[in-house]
Amino acid sequence: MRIPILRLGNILLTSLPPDITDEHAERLQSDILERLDQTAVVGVILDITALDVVDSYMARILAETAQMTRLMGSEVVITGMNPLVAVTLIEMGRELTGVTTALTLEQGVASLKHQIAARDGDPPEDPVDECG
Amino acid sequence: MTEETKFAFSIHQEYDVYHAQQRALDFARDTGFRRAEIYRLATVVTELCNNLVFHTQRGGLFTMRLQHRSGRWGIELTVEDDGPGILDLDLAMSDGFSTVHGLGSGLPGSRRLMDEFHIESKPGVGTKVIAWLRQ
Amino acid sequence: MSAGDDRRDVVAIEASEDIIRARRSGRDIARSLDFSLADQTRLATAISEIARNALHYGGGGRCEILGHRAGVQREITIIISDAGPGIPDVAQAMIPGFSTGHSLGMGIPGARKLMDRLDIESRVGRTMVVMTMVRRFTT
Amino acid sequence: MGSPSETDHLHMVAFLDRLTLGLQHAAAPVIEDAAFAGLRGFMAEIAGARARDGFYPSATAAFVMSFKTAFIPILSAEYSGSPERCQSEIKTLGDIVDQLAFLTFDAYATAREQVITRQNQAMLVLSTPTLRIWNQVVMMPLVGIIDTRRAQDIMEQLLMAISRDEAKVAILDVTAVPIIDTRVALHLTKVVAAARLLGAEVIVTGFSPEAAQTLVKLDIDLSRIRTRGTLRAGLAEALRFLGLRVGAIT
Repeated sequence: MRIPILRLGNILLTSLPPDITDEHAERLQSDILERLDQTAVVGVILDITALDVVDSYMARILAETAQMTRLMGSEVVITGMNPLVAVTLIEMGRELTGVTTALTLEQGVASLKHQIAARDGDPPEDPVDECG
Repeated sequence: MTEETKFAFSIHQEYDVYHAQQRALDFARDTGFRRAEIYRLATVVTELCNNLVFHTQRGGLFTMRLQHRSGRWGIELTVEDDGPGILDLDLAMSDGFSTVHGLGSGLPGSRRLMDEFHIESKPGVGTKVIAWLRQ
Repeated sequence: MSAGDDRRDVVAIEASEDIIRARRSGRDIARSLDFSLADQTRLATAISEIARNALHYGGGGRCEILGHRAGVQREITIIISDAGPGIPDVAQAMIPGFSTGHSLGMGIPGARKLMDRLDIESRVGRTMVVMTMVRRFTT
Repeated sequence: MGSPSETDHLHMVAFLDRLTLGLQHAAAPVIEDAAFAGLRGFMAEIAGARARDGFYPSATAAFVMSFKTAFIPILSAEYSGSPERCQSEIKTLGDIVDQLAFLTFDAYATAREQVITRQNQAMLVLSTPTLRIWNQVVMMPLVGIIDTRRAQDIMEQLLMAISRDEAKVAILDVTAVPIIDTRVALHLTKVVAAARLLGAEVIVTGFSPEAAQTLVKLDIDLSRIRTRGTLRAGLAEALRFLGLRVGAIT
């Protein structure tokens, strides 16, 4: 099974399936980097709505993917984290530092556009940034 | 005011800490302390009693009383346990040190909040803190 | 207590799919004992952490899940064992930040924070991690 | 203590019935004797009821001990001809009442503990409401003590609310938290970090001047937490964060 990566304008979008195995997660990581290399996208959205468990291994994969993507010149937003998954990560002492998160896909796309605009020097569409 | 007014609480679980905190707030208020000092005192009580709950197996004893020291009235707090003791007292009293993860700097912070602060600890025997805040 | 009040399941940990099977089983048993959604998530995550250790560092093992109901008290015990090289310093393994490999770091301390109790018994050829979560229900 | 109420009176009559029954059938005047089972059960029940009604243990003890004073004149009159017999009868009954007092105290403590457990649970459920105060803004007023259990509850409730209302800002008001010590501060920083994982910002409001002073002296670093003095300032900050502004209608 290969997890599909969709393209939406200049954004890549992928949704992690429930009960994703370690191998599939690592495969997805390589696939995303490969697609970044082939296409001229500027941002990636990793949607984790379907995950009801995120352990430290998965948290690490997510954080690494974000770092790697950034190294390749794109921005990443993780969307749809289950609130109880967030509670559990914090209780375990995991914070996903350096990763941008958003609650919904819609907010994720907005956040990504905003990040890219800010990075490229364009004035942001919303006067929100001072708090970011 | 008399030096006879004295409270003692045994502290084992979190609930006991909040009970002590409430009684300290009431005691300081009834004794005529000002708002800022009442808050200080109750905070130190909470910090020290939390140590009993989270750093000892069997908890310990907390007492407070009115006390006259060098011509002034104040409240004296005593917290003692027969827990593991503190190996390196100087280290424990230095800022930023904590045996648990987190923000913890309970002991040095408590020392700053009180007018007098005395701690003694013997590994394997226990720890005793005596602190005093003047009115 | 009648036997009907107890639940038990054993999952062999031989591939990464088994980690998912083990945590799903843990969640099912927790749900059947009325543990909250948050506790189900904590339990499933803790199982995931320790089962992965058994797979990656112990060369595989087994995960036993025991659910017990006694009056108002509900208890889940997880026993994860493997026949690997063992953890050299179990006390150190409990401390956050300690790591014997690339991803072991958060495993044990993380799981310990999510559960009420976590005990390790380890020597060469056998490591056993026992974790429990206890809740009381009054309604 | 005032005059005995009607309930007290009924209790006393029932008590005397069971005591007489026990004394008639018991092999020895010890409370463990099977003949006193009725009396023991009755006293445990009364003690439990009084605990639930909020009586102090001293009042309950006084209720039991009052029987002792009531016996003495009666027995003295009864055995006026034989002071020795009188003494021994008084002692026997006195012992029984003493044993009952212990038993009653145990029952009282048990019942009281149950009451406290129930109250704590009720408090947990009641004390963490989340309110949706604006589009994408939720608020949670924290009232009372924050122990480990409640901190866990607060985090769960707030994150569920953020998720449910798709909130981008959460306001935590700590005005009614009596003391913010290092543990409470640690709990707050965890809530903030967890909310960030959902893409939401937390604004903590309601630090009193005393709390601010004490926190700084304790060297607690809250620089990663966005704080505002009042709930009003917190709401203004939340709206600014969302790019909104409240203005006069022209």
